[in-house]
Amino acid sequence: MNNEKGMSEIVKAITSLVAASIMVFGINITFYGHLTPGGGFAGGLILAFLFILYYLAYGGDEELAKLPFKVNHILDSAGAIGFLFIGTLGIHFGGRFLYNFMKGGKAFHLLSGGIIPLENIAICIKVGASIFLVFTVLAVFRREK
Amino acid sequence: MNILPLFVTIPLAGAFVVSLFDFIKDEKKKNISTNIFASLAGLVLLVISIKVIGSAGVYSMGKWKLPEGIVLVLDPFSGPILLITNLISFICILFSFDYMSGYNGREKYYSLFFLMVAGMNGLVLTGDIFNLYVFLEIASVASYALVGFGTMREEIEATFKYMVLSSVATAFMLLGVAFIYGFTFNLNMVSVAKALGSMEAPVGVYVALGLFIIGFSIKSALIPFHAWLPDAHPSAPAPISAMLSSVVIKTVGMYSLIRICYVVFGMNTGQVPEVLRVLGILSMMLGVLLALGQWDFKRLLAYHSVSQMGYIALGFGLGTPLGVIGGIYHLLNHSVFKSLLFLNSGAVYYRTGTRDLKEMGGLGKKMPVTGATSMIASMSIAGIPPFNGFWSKLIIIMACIKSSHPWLAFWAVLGSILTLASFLKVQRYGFLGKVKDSLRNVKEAPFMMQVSMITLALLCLAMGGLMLPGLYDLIFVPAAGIILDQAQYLKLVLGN
Amino acid sequence: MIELLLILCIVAAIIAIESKNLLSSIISLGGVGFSLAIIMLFLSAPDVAFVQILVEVVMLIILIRATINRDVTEVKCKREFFGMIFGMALVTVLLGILLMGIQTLPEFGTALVNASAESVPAKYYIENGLAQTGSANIVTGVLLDYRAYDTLGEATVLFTAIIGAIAILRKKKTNE
Amino acid sequence: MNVPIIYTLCMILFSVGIYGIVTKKNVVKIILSILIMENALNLFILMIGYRKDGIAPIVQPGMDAAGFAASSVDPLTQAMVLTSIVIGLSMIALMVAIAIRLYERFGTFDISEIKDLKE
Repeated sequence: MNNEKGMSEIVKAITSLVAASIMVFGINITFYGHLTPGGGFAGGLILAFLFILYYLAYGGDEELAKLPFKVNHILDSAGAIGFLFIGTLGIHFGGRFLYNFMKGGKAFHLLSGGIIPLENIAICIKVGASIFLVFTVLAVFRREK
Repeated sequence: MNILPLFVTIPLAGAFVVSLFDFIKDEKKKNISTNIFASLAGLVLLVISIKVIGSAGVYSMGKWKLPEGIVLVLDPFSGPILLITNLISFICILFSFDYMSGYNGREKYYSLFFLMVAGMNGLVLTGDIFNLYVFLEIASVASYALVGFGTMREEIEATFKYMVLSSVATAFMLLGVAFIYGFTFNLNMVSVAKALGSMEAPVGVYVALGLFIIGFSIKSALIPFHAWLPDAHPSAPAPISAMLSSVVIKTVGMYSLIRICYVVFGMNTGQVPEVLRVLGILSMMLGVLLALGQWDFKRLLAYHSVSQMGYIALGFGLGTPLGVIGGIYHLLNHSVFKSLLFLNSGAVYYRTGTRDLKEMGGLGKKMPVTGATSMIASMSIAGIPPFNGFWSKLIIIMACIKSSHPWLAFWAVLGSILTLASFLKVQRYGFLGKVKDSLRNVKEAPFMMQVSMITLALLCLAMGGLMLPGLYDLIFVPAAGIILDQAQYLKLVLGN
Repeated sequence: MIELLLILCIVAAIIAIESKNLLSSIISLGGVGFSLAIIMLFLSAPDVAFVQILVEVVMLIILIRATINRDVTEVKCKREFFGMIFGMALVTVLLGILLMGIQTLPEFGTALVNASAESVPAKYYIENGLAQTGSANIVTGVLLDYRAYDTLGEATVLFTAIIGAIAILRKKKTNE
Repeated sequence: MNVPIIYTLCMILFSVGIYGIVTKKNVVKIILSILIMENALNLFILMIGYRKDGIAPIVQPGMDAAGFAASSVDPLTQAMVLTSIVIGLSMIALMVAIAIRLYERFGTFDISEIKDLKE
């Protein structure tokens, strides 16, 4: 067995080239989910794919196993709590759970959706962390065996 | 009615926060802090569910009115179920303090536990059939993970079986929702009920009804759809077995079945009650017969759950006010005594490490509290006065006779006698008789376990009091009214 | 066109179920998922098609990672004759009932044609969605405003499954 | 009697999934069958909300509101399908976790060899 982990040099090079654009794409999909197809869920999945891509290209089974999934775990919970918190803010501002209290703004602009972009961001964080967490858990489990 | 969303948000927030306790490195500190956190959240839930009992109301999510928004509906039928769910879950949290010391990952356990509670509260309160599916899925997914929480061979096998059958059930249910949407283009229960009432029902509506009945029968483990229950319920940790058997199969299965078939479809006479009666009698008799041959304490209890679900289905299947009252009453009673029995089995397992009745004996002397409470629960489930099981069975049998089904009454009495026989066996081999040599050093269960068992035993006695006219009129009569009269439900939700 | 793609789906699904090699089963399942995504595009549902493709990729990666490197990728079990007959009979009955049901559904492609906004929420959404929620993508408007409670539930299901998976695969076992 | 061919094909896909769940003995095959079943269901829900020559329910700048309302497909079914796709993904993630544990405990994916629990 050679010492090189992961896939070939070409894959690694391309990964680092496309990484930035994948990230931008994911964030764009999330932020403009209320204007174009997409949304928090799709954006979160794309961001998770970015990390999975790194992980597959560089073959980080061992690194992943060492990586405490602290950050992911916190993000996972934080996204969910964020969504809940936005919903609870609706009680404060409008008297109803999940009330869209930031309505207004020009149509077809980023801020037109009130709480919708905020909820999208919360979901994006939650989903991205969740999906990557699954891979981490599977990797840790394989390593332990 | 502004506290209605709290029933979902408190357990959800509890679940999200408690999963972060993972980062407390010291195992002991983690256990204590999660215990305190979980019991506080459970207590708050219990308090707010006591507060809403007897009231009724509607809460519209995000200020959207019907039919475009989602509403939460608290009616006389969902109130008692909500109370019993949160009560049993609080007691099971108390029981978990010591019982879960055999497992690690306590914060995940509590997180899943609260998610399960959130799912059940959500599905009991919701007024929307697709939302009911979503919350049913939360409760189910949490229960799959909890059944397999021990990750040993048996548990994993049981949870896989449970998961496959259960996902077929939810798929059937979603297909039913799709059919309903295809006919009415509405999802909330009131509009669906109105739309179905105004059209001449095409075949597809009956297909949807059949899909719902099959799906919920799998969830509530009525024979012949019971295959997963005798594996899944004994394999889980004891507090989870108690939750699954006493609350989950009722809210996820029976409550949703009655809610959809009786209230939404308005089919409370005719074929649907007949199907329920047949399923009820089958589960009642076959369940208890299968239970008689069991020597595994928890497995025996699991078969009795099937049998008692038969009683509940029979009560609802009669379709008369008295029968429905019997069904609800037995549902509440069964929640109490079956969770007590499962907690007893957990206490025995915690101290002796066995679930096999043949290896027990004389435990009543060594563990007086467990012995006494299990005696009370056994008499309750067998229907011996003055315990609560007697009254609800009496109502069901009376309802059978009054609606001129004497044969059904006969089967119900016979089932009750067989139940008694089976629990005499449990008492004879488990708690009475001589103390076995291997059990000489057994001690009484820890304090918190005793507290939870004694509370439930007292409830077994107290719930006979629901027969008193004041409480009876307050709780059961309006509930039966809502179930049997669709117009009352529509009036409650729509206002006038 | 949709019919052809659906037939392709069914063929791929049958291959996925009957194939002897687990890896090729999973790949054919990918075929099902991706043709479904194309059908969804034909049904004017770009949001759903987008998510479907992404989810399909996740599922393929998860499933392949779960099965590959385990020593069996070949399914060796013999087919049980009675099991197959029983399965066929059950499925035929079920299919018959479902076909009876779908014949009474409104004809394909006629949704919302004669609907009024008072009684059909979907019509209400497309008429008032932009003005009331400020979201040009009505699907997002429905998901995150009109029916945000559903979405909260959906996010919770995902959270539950992840916590469950971590719990099932956690390090130390029980002390027993 | 007109047979709605598209719905029929969709139901056949659903039945293929059910057939796999009932007859297959391999854990992974069962998971795949559940996935097929869920996919068919999602497609069925989406089809119910389709309108012939309908446009996607996304308002573009400069689009006339009445024309949009007259030609858009049902957004509610799409929202439902998005929810149910995510739920399906979560189920599969948990199922795969359970399947891996199952493999570790029993050393096989064949459920006819996994019979610890007595009948």
